[in-house]
Order: sequence, then structure tokens, then C-alpha cells
Amino acid sequence: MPVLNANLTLQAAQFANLPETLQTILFMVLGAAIFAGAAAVLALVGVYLERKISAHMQDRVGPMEVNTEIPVLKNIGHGWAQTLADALKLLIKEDIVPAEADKKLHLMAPFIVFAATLAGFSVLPFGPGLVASDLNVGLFYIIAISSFVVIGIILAGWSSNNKWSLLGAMRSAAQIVSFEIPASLALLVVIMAVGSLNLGDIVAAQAGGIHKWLIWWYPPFNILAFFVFFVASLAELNRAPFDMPEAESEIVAGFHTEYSGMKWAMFFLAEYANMFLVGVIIATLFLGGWTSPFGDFLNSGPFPVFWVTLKAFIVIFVQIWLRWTLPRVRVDQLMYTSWKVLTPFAFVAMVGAGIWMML
Amino acid sequence: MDNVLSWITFLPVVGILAILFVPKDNKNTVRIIAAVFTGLQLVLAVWIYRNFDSSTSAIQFSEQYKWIPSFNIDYFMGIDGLSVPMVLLTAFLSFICIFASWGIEKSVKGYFAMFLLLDAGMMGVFCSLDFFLFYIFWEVMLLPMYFLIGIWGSPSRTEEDGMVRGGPYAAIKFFLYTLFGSIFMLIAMLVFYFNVSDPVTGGHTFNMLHLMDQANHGGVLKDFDVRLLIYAALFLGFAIKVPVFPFHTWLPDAHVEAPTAVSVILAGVLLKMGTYGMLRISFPMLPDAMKWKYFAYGLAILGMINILYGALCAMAQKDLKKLVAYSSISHMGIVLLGMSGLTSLGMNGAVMQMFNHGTGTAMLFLLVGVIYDRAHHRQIDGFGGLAVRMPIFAAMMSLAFFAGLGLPGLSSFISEAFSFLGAFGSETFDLRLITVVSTIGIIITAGYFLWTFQRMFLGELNPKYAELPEINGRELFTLVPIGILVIVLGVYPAPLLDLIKTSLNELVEVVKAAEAPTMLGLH
Amino acid sequence: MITNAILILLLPLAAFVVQISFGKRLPRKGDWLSTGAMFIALFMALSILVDAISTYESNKVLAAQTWEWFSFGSVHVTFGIVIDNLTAFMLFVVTLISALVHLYSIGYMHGDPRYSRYFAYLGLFSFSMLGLVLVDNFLGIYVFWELVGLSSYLLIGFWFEKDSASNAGKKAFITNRIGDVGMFAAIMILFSTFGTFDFDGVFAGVAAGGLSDGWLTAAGILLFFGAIGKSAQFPLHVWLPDAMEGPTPVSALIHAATMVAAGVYMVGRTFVLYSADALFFIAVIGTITAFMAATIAIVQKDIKRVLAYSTISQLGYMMVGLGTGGYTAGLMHLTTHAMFKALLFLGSGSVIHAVHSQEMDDMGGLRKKMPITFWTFLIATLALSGVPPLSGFFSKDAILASALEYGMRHSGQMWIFVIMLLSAGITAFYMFRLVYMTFFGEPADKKKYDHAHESPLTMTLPLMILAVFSIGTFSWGWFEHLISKPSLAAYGAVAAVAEHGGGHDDVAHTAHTIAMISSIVVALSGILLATTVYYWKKISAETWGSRLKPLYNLLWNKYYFDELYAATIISGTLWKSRFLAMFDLRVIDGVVNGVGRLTAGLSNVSGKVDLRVVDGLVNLVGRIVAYAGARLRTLQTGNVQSYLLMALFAVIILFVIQQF
Amino acid sequence: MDFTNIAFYIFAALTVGSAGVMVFHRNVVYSAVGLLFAFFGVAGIYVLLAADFIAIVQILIYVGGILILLLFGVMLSQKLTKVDVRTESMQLVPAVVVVGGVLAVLLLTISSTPWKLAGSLEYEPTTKAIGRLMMTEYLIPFEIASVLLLAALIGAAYIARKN
Amino acid sequence: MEVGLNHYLALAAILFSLGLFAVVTKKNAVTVLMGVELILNAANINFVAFARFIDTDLDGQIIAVFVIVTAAAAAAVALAIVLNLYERLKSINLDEADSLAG
Repeated sequence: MPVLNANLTLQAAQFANLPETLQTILFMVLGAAIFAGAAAVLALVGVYLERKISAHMQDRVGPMEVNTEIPVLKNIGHGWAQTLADALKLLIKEDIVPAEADKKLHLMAPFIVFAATLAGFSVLPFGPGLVASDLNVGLFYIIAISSFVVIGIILAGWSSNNKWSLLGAMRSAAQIVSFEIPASLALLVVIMAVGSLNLGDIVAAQAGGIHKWLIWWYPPFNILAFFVFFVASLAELNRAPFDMPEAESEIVAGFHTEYSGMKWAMFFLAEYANMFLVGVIIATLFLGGWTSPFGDFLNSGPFPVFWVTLKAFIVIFVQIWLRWTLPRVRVDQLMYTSWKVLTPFAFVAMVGAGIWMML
Repeated sequence: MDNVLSWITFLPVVGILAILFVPKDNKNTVRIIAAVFTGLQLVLAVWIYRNFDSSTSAIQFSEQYKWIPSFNIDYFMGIDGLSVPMVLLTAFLSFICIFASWGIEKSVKGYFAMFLLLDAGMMGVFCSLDFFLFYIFWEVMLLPMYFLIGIWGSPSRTEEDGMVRGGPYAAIKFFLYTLFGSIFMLIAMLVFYFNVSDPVTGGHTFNMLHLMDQANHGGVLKDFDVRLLIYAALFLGFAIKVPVFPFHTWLPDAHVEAPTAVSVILAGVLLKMGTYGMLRISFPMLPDAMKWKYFAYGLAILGMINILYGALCAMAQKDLKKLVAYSSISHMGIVLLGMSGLTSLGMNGAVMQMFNHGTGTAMLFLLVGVIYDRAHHRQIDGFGGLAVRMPIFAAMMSLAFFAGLGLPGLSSFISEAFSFLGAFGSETFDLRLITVVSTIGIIITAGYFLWTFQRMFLGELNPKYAELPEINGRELFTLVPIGILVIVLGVYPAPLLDLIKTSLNELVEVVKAAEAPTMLGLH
Repeated sequence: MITNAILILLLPLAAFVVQISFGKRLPRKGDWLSTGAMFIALFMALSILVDAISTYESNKVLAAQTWEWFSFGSVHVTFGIVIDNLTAFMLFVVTLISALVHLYSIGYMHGDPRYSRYFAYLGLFSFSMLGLVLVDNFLGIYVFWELVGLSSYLLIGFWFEKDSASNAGKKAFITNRIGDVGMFAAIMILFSTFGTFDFDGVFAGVAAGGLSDGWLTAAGILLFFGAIGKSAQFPLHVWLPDAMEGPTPVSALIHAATMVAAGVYMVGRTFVLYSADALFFIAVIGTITAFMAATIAIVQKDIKRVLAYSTISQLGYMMVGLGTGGYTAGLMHLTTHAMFKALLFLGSGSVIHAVHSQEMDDMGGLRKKMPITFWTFLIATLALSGVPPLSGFFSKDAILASALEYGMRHSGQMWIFVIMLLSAGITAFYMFRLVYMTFFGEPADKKKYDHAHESPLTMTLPLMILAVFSIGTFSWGWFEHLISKPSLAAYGAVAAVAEHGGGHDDVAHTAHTIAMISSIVVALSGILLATTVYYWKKISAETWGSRLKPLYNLLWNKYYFDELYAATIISGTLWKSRFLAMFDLRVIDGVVNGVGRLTAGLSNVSGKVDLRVVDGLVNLVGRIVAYAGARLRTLQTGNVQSYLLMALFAVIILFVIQQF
Repeated sequence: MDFTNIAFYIFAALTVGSAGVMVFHRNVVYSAVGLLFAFFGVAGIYVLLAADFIAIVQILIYVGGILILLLFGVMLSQKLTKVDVRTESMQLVPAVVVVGGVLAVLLLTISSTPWKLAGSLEYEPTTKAIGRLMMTEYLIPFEIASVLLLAALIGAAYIARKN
Repeated sequence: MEVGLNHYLALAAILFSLGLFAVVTKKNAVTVLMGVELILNAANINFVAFARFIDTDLDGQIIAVFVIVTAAAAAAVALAIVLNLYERLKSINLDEADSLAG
């Protein structure tokens, strides 16, 4: 990890006193821990938000009751601790493993999925220099990692020795794989516009206010690319209109029907972390990343992180919003949208942007 | 007209092509075409005869074209006194034979094609002056003969002594025998090729004229033993063709099995190839080897043996054709004897004998053919008193027989007499005793001819042949011209003699002039 | 002169050619054509003879002309005609007899199916005989020599249906051929030494001593061989008796007068060539022939056989004449003999014609029936026996004289004269025996006797003419003058051999008178003996015959010559030829076929070897491959992975190998 | 013993271990997982070899594409009911021998061949350079590769189509 | 000690032989394919290592890219074939697919 090593040594000089290698290992473990924790928290927040927004959309209140005795937190109200309670419930719930199931794989699947999601975070810039590893091929890395999830799903589906879970896994895998292509193509537009894969550079290119955001470059192509990427990422998350795998009505809970307890929690957690991941990616690529919408104003100090998270949550809101409004899409329609709609749009965007750039 | 020799050689080949286009069933058109082409060839031959300048011994009508320059082989054709009579004989006999084979019914096209090819081969041999070309024509001539005897000859049969005899057997025997001979000739040819330097270019050469010039002989040809060896090899090659005594057994078989026309050509022309070869190649090119004591006397003695042996064997034959075959051997013996004397008389006599024997035997075979067509067998004792039934045929046969036994007034006498005289009077070798012994041959010849004539024609008419048809027009057409030729050349041989005498005298002088061999020991 | 000669020569030839090709279609089948031609030739010959006699110069060459026949560059072969006294006489004799025979044949051959061809052959014969007489070089003489042989063959074998006739013809030709070979050998010797065929050229060469004595004798003897063959002398006489198979006029013409005389003529023509030894040889042969033939004639039953043997005997006489130096005597006898022998034959012909049989037993007492034939026959017999006034006496006496003279000169050679004298006596005896048996005594066969009648005029006329000539042909004197013995001197011979020229010195004279007396005595005694045995039948032939059985048988079987020859030469040659043919077929062809079979065998063996060894090997390889294949097949499990394994294994092996 | 060496050994161990799992494990799915970690190990190695672009491509294509394909292959080729995915192996002994031989050969060659090492070992990002090379020097192979992929795409689709 | 080229090559060799072993022994077609992929990876390691250690102008890496691309294509086709095989033989055990046996 020489690249990683170089960055870390730059920033964490204070650990210089330790021997070089120990230093890097320590730093890696620390980073990983931070991300894991952040992801977990974000996931819980995501779940909570989901429940609240979906409830309000459906003119209902959502979880209100669950509260804690801790004085300060107690009076936030609105059942903020509901997801926490759920998490605790899942942790202590009995972990059932189906008979004949492939125990090891069964266990491993959720971890793969979660790992894949976490890996995505390491590249995202939450501030000027505030990035786990400033990979030169950052964006490309994200695309690669996103495909990693599929394996976890397949293994989950397969190892639970259940026809439906297998079918669900196969279907979700196919879905993710087939939506990967339009997503990647859309990103191509960004890469072409900026000319670098490094997320830091991309954000730098969009510095200077809302009008500089990438989304507005080469209208309408970039907008088209943004739209394609957003829909594709929705599919990759197996959310909302494209949530066939977990479609209750048909194949129960898809690949994680046989999961319960902690492993199920892992899946759930991964899903929401992934949502957040997509939100941040869209933010950095199209919505100017950690740059403030108002140009240099409010651009220093903790504000870059704030802006990124804000933009991310806006995207999440839209996702949740879509989940509870659009009807579920049939499988062939799903495939149709991917191959016959999104991919051509992506090509159009790419070609258009390319030509525009040349002019 | 220039390159007449190429014309005369390849006219039959054109004939073959013409024949090939004729549909198989109308046999007569094939025959007519063959006749036309051989006729044309005869016309050419006569033209050559008239335009041939017999006063010089130089090569005439010669054509020389580069054929295979890399090996310095050229297409060199030319004739002199020695080859003119042969060319005339071939053309004449081929023309006659076409009519003689009018009766052939089996795959007529094949037959005439083969015949014309044979004709071309023969003509080529007599006209070519390049050893390589000579050898090629020599071999070309072999092939059609094999087929003619093999296919159109008599069917193969197993004799009572268990031996399988018949057309194919004879054909194979003939082919292998001659081929065996021609291998030695090939060896000799190659030795010449490599050791004779072309005076002009200095490279190797096949050109016979250069080969004849002793000055060009280099390399291994200087050594006398080698010259003897080559001479022996060549002699073997030609001896088989003549045929000379020990190598003659193919002739009777070939004749008996071959159809009439083929055996006419075989006896009429092919036998002359051997002696022609000797006179064209062995004598001029290796004169000293020829004059070596043992070879010269050997040749004479072989001639004598041929005469006596042939005559005696003929006497014991029951098959008419075999008898005539052995008579050919006997007559060819006379040629050998005449040649060995190395006198102008003997040489001219020998070549005349070649020509006269050609016509004489041709007539004999045609007559045998006539009787065979009618009686379908050739056993002499089977006939009897035919003269009563077929007087003209008997007359013709008697003319042929008397020509055969060398009755004065007929052509063979002149050539036989002068061959004997030449041999007897030879200064270089004392052949007197050999010649005198050989003259006994003409008694035996008279014996078996008359005895055969008596058994076939005289005496009571064999009732079986009471209705035998007389000789018909076509057969007469083939026989009369030869008969006339035999009589005319017998009474007045000058036209033939003038043709050949200058060249042959010169040949004799050349050979005599060559210094006697200086080999130690055997000398 | 020359044109006459050419005409004489060509007339018969023309007659022959016309006759043979159109004979049948001519009126009376063309007999008049040939006979006419011959009489014209006779007339011309007569004119030449008169011309020769009128010039009256010994050995005078009346005319000579040569034409170039063909040439061998250096050697020129010419063909020419020479007419000297001898030729003139011969021409006259040949044409006369030939014409008379033609005339006679018209009657004799009447009704024969191949009548025209007979006259053609006669024409051919005459042409050849005349050619032989006229020609001036050796080659020419040899050519006509053979042609004469041919025509005699054709005429003897004229009635070829009869096997005996064709056999006789063949025998004649071959025997002649044997003689000819000898002659040709002589010609070769002469030509090789002198380079020319002409008589004059050769004689000049001999005169110049070009040929060593030994070779000269050899040449002479060999030349004489030709004569032996042709004139039926001792060893080669066997063909003449058989030649009687031919028609009688033929016998008369050929086997009495002309052809057989050719030998004598040839010896005469080339007389200078013969050395002393050669002449002696001729004399010896002549004597033997004369005596032998005469003795055989005694016992013969067939009229023509008797005459044949008498001819042989008389020829012997001529040869003795020439041999002993009596050149003129020999040739004179030739001419006289020709006349009366022809008459005898024609006479016997008319007898046969009448009686239709040649056996004397069937005849007898024909005197009354055939007076002309009888009387002419008697005259001829007297002439033949040597009764004085007739021509026969003079020539025979001259020969006996020269024989005696020869005997006197050469001590120890007297036996020739004695035998010849004896033969003369025997001749007289058997001739009169013949006359008595045919014309006197009782007719043995009544029917034949009645049927017999005198021959027609065409046959009797020649008899009469010949009778006249038999009586007094020529007076001895001028004949001797015209045809005297040539000597080498004429050709510039240096050392003229002191040859006794039958001239007029004392020895010759005494010999002459003694010979005359003795010959008359012997002749008369012979006649007497014959009459006693056959006319008065005092001594019965049969008793003497039986008493001298062995001698009789010997004579009857002609000294077993035929059997001797048959056993030795003929069967010898036949056996040799059969052996050689068999040898050729078996041995040489055997060798060739053997080689063929050998190679076939070899190829067979190599075929087998090939089959077993080589093929075996191949099969072995095949089997190995199959076996390996089978084993390896298991490798082809169809399992791709095992293939890969093997491949890798190979890689390793290669690598390992590459290391070392 | 700076960090890269350790990292190399870690990754090497990971790759070889997972490869070993893949090869020796009887359950196909386990070998698939083994293969997954092997690919990750290799990606790591690439990173160590300063080939970051290749590492990412490796992950993207191998893990994201081929492995999924293999898993699909596994799943589709099993009767859904019969979960048993035992895979026997065959001709072990000869295989071991041969493979051992091949390994020995390879190692031998590696150790024996004198490699001509280039000097500098600095790291710099390779993506831009690869991109430029891809479009200039290696344009043709790039086009051919694209055609190849198209062909494979069509071919695979056609072959797999249930007719 | 310093991780040099040989280490990487050794690693690649090990991977290669493991892949090879899988290909050679495994009966299951898919496993064989995995083996193949492993072999290809080993090759790629070599390429990249050479690019890294010997000539530094990245040729090795480009080739590696192409290898990966083709490997992907090959895997796709191979899997299609395996499916087809399964279709026909109802099992993908390679030792049953020996219809080409000699």
C-alpha cells in the first residue's frame, strides 16, 4: 500500500516516533474502525429517516414511542431510539441457520456485503485533504468495489439452501450487474469532463459555487448523465422501484430470507450504508462535493464535511421518496430500462459531452 | 524443299493425329489416312532419291537445330549414302505394309497409330546424326513393336512342352532383348558423350560427325582397352538387333507371333537397324577397335555362323514363318560377312544385301500372310500341290523363294555374290576360308527353299484346299511392286549401287586408314 | 554380227516373257511363237557359223562387245558378248537342237494342260544356254549357269503333280548348286587376285604369273567343280538319271545336248587356266564317270535311264578328251554327241509316246510299227557306238587317241586309255541291247503293240534332220583347224608349258592309228556281244545276271550312290538342321527362357522373401503400431485434462533433456 | 523489513492460501470463494507492483465479472434440489507429479535466468500513461480486443441459448 | 530481504502450478475454468512484475489489461459451453464428457 503509506505519513506526523511499518498498520486499523463506526451510525440514522419519511409520506407518524432514560437524549422524542432498539433486538435475536445450509458461506456472506460497502467509503473526500486514501484511480475504484457486493448476495442466496433465496440472489445479482454498465458509462461523462479519476481533482474542478457544479456543465448531457447514474445506483441498491429481490409478495425476502439476527442486521446495515455511499458519490461527482454552494463563503473549517453530508442526505431523501411512491418494476421491465433506456441515454450523454468538449 | 528429313520422319506422327480424330467404327477411313500419309512419305522418299547427289560422301539434307543446349544436344538430321537406301526401303515397305494390314480388324485405330509411330521411329533412326536423337528414335521404335506384336499378334497359347508362347510372350521377349542391348548402347553413348570434346565449343557432344573425328577423342577414349570395351558394348547392342547368332532367339518368336505387316517391317527394316548402327556408329567411331584382330575375325566368323546356323535351322522348321525368320538370320549373316571384309566391294555388297534382303523377305512374309489369311495355319506339311489351285500365288512364291536363295538375275544374288567376293578379297584380313565355308550356306538355302516350295506347291493338291481362293488384287498390289524391284535390281543394280558407293567407299577408306591397334599382348 | 548375237539371245527371252504372261490366251497356246522364235535364232546362228567357217581362222574372235553393268567406284563390273569360232559352233548346235525340240514338243506335249507354260520354260532355257555360250566374263557365265539350272529345275519338275518329278527337279537344282558353289569359289579366287571377271583379263593375269601354281590348280579344280555339277560328272551325276522324270524333249534338249555340255564348254572356254595337275584331275574324273555310267547303263530297264547313263558316260569321254589335252577332240565329241544323243532321246520319246511306257520290257518288235523312228534310232546308235563312217567314230576315236597319247607321255597313266577303251565297248553293247529290246524280238505287251503307231510328222521330221547331222557333221580337218587348242602364249605367257598340242609329231601319230584300230575292234565286239545275247538269245541275260548277282545288284542300284548320298549328305544335313533347330529351340532359347525363368524364379523368390521378410517387417511394424495404438488408445480417454497432463509431462521431459 | 515486504508476504500468503482452498476444496462454491480472495490477493500484488490501474481493472473484471459468471455457472449447472456440489478429482498422483515437475521447472528457470533489472523503483500513477499508450501505440490491439469482446458476447449468448 | 523480481515470479509460478493442478485434476468443468483463470492471473503477475522490474514503460501492464479482457471473454464463452454441456449431459463432470475417446 505504498500509495496509502505516503498519504498517511504526510498527515499523521505525530505518530512518527513509531517504526514505519507499525505506524502504517496502526493507521490502517484506526481508519477502518472509524469508517465502520461512522457507517453503522449513518445506517441507523438512515433507517430512522426511512421510517419517519415513509410514515409522513403515508400520512402517518412513524415510530414515536421508543425513548431512553438518558436525560438529554430523552427529550428528543419522535422515537429516535427506535432503530437503536431494533439493532439491539437483532443483536440478541437467535441466529438461525437453515439445515443443510452451507454454514461457513452463510456466515461469510453478510460480512462480504458489508465489507464491500465500507470499502467504498475509503476513497470519498469529506473535505479538502480529508480522505482516507487519495487514490489516483479513486472513481474507478468505486465502480470496481460496487460490483463486489454482488458476490456477497450470491453467496448468501446460495448458502441458505433455499430455492427462493437462491432465485432472489440470482435475480438481484443480475440486476446489479446489468445496472452497473449504465452507471459506469454515466461516470465516464464525469471523468471526461474533469479528465481525472481522482475524486479530489473532481471536487476541485467544481469549486466556486453552485453554478460550477458539474451537473450544469455541458447541458443537457451532464444532467442526463446525472439522471442515468442516479437511477442506476437506485437499482444497484435494490431499492425502491427496483427492489424485486426483496419483493415480499413474490420471493419472500430475497436472498436474506434465511438470515436472522446479527447477520440479517449486517445486511440491513450494509444496505443503508450503501445508500449513504451512493449519496456521497453523487454529491462529490455532480453536486460539487465538499464545496459550498455559495462559492468561497462557508468553505473552510468543518463546513466541507457539513456540505457533503447535507448533499448526501438530500440524495437519500430523494431515494426514500422514490421508494414509497413508485410501484415495483417487473423483472423484464427492469432489464428493459437498464439495457434499452439507461444505457443508450448514457451513450448519448457521453457522446454529446465528448463532442461538446471538443468544440 | 528444306528440312525434308524432319518432314519425312514426322509425317507419320501427323498421320497418327489425323487418325485419332477419326471415329472408331469406320475402319476404312483410318486405313485410307494411314495409306495417304505413308504414300506422302514415299513421295518424299522418292524426291530425296532424285535430289540425292551421289557423287559426294558428305551429309545431305542436313538440319541442325539447338535442342537441349545445356547438354549440347542438337536436333541433327542428315543422310548420306548409307542411310538413303534405308530411308527408301522404310518408306516403300511402310507404304506396302499399310495395304498388307488391310485385313486387320481388331482396334484398327490403335494398330495404325502404332504402325505410323513405328514408321516415324524407324525413319528417325536412319536420319538422325545425333547419337542422343538416334538413341531416342531407337527406343521409340521399340514401343510400338511391343504393342503390335503383343496385341495384334497371335493369342498366347501353352505349347505341349509347357512353354507359354504367343503374341505377348514374343513381344515381351523382343522388347526385353532389345532393351537389354540398348542399355549397352546407352553406356557406350555416355562414354562418348563425356570423352569427346566438341571442336567448336570444347564441351561434350553427341554429334556423330564430331564423334567420328578421332581428333576429338579425349579422356578415357585414348586408352585402347576402353575403346575395345565400348566397341564390344556397341556391338552387343547392335548384334541383338541384327540378330547375330547367340542373340537371335527372339526373332523366330517375334516373327511367328507378329501379324503379317508387322513381321514384314520387322524383317524388312528393323533387322537392318543393327547393321546400320554398326556402319554408322561402331565402324567410323572406333575404327581401330574394329580392326583389332579378334573383333574383325570375330565379326566374320559370327557372320559365317549366322549364315550356316540360320540356314540349317530353317531347314528343320515346320512353320513357314519361322523358316523365313531363320532365312533372314542367314541372309543377315551375309551382310555381316560382307562388312567384316573392309573392302569397297564387300561393304557395298553388304549394304545392298540389307536393301535386297529387305525387299526379298518383305515379299516372303507378305506371301506367308496371304496363305495364312486363307488357310489359317502355316505348317508347311499341312499344304500340298497349291500350284494347281493358285498358280499366280505359286509363281509369286517361286519368285520370292528364288530371290531368297540368290538366283542370279534377282537382286539378292548381286549383293550376296559381292559380299562374298568382298570378304574373300579382303587385304586387311584373310577371310578366304571363312567365305568359302559360308558359300556352303547358299546350297543349304537352296535346299530348304526348294524343299519347302516342293512340299507346299508341288505334288498332289491337298483336297482340304481344293477351294482355296487365288491371290486377290490387293495382295497382288502389295507384291507386284516388290517383285518388280527385286527383278530390276537383280538385272541392273546400278541405281541402288550408285547411291551408296561413294559414301561406303569413303567409310572403308576411313576405317582402313585408322592405324592398327598397338595394344600389347592380345595384338 | 553382234546385233545378230544379241537378237539370238533376246529372242528366246522375249518368247519366254510373252509366253508366260499371255501364253494361254494365244492361239494354239503360243507354241508357234516359241518355235518360230527358235527357228529365226537358228537361222541367225547358221549365218554366224557360215561367217566363222568362211573366215576360216583358228580361234578367231569374230566379234566382241562389252557394256558396263555396274561399278563399285574402283571396280567396274562389265557384261559383254564374245563370238569366236567355238561360240559360233555352240550357237549353231544349241539353236538347232532347241528348234528341233520345240518342233518335236508340239507333237509330244499335245493336250498337256500347261502346254503354253512348257514352251515358256523352253524359251527361258534357250535364252540361258545361249547367254552362257555368248558371255565373256566369269560372273556372266555364273549368272547364266544358275539360270540354266533354274530352267532345268522348272522343266524337270514340269509335271509337278508327280512327286518323283518335283523331287528330281529339286535334286537337280541342289546338285547343280553344289557344283556352282565350287565354281563361285574359283571365281572369288580369280577375282580377288585379278580384280576383274573378264576372261581375257584373267587369262592375261594368269599368263603374267599373277597366281601361284598351287592356287592356279585349286582355281582350276574348283572351276571344274562347276562343270562336274552341271555336266553330271562322277560325284554329282546322281541328278541326271532322275531328271528323266521331265518330258522327253526336255531330256533331249537339256540332258543330252546342251545343258550338260555347258560344263564341257566352260572347261573349253577357260582351258588356258588349267594347270597340268588340274587337267589330270579332269581326266581322272572323266574316266571314272565314263566307266561307271557305262556299267550302270547295262542293267537299266528304263529306256530313258539307259540313255541318261550313256550321256553321263559320253560326257566323261569329253572330259577325258579335254583332260588329256585333246582340246579339239573333246569339243568335237561335244557337238557330234549333241546331235545323235538328241536323236536317240527324241526317238525314245516317240517310242514312249506310242507305247505310253518307258519300260523296255513292255516294248519289243516295234521295228515294223515305227520304221522311221527305228531307222533314225539305228543310225544314232551306230554313231554313238563309234562305227567308223559316222561322226561319232571320229570324235570318240580322237579322244581315245589323245588319251593314249597322254598315257604314252605320262608313264603309268595308261590305265585311262584302257578303261576308256573298255567303256567304248560297253557303250556299244548297251546301246544295241536297247535297240534289240525295243525294236526287235516279240512284243511283250500285245495290247500296247497293237496300239503303237508311227509318230506324226512334227515328231519324225526332227528325227530325220538329226539323223542327217549324226551321219556326217563335220569333216575332222576343218573343225580341228577352226577350234584348235588355245595356249597361254596367246596371252603373252612367257614360259609356254610344253604341252603336247595333239599336233603332228610321231608320238601323236602312232597313238592316233592304234586308237583308231582298237576303237573299231572294241565297238564291233560290243555289238556282237549285244546281238548274241539279245538278238540270237544265245546267252540268256538272266542267267548271267543271276550268276553275277552281287555285281548285278551293284549296277542295278547305281553303285548305291543315291543311298550313299542320302545317308551321308542329305540325311546328314537334315539331321544337323534338325539337331541345330532343336539345339536352337532348346538350348539357346532354353538359355533365354532359362534366364527368363531364372529371373521369374528369382523374382518369385524375392517375391516370397519380399512377402515373408520385407512384408513381414512391414506387417510387424503394422502390428506394432496397432498394438501401440491399442495401448495408446487408452490414453485417449476423451478427457481433456489427461491430455493436458501428458503434454505437460512432455514439456518437463523436454526441459530436462535441454538441461543436459 | 519495511511495510511493502510485509504487505507482499501477506498478499502472497492470501493468494496462495485461497488458491489452495480453491484447488483442494471439494465444494465448488468454496473454491469459488477461494478464487475470490485469490483475485483480491492478486489485485494487492498489482498494487505492490505499482500497477494501480491494473489492480482496479483486476477487481472490476475478475471479481465483478468472471467470478460472478463462475458462480452463475456453478449454480446453473447444479440441480437446484441437489445441493451436493461435491467435485471429485481424478488421476491425482500423476497430476501431482507433473505439476510438481512443472513448478520445479519454472522455479529453476526463474532462479537460473539472469534478469536485467532496470534501475529506478519509483512509483507514479500509471492510469494516464496506460490511457495514452492504449490510444496510441496499442490502438489496434485495443480495437481488436473490443471486437473480440463483441464476438464473445454474441457467441456466449448464442451457445447458452436454450434452443 | 528485499522483495525482488524473483519473488513475484516464484509467486506466479506457484499460482500457475496450483491453477494447473486444478485444471488437470478437477472433474467439475467450472472448477477447471477457475483453474484456468488462476493460471491467467499468474501470467498477469509475471507481466506486471516484468513491467515493474525490467522495462518500466508499462508495456507489461497493457498486456496484462488485454489478458484480463480476453480472459473475461474466454470465461464467458467457456461458461456458455459448460451450460450447453450440462444441457446435453445433465452433468458437468468432465470425465463423462469423453465422447471423443479413441
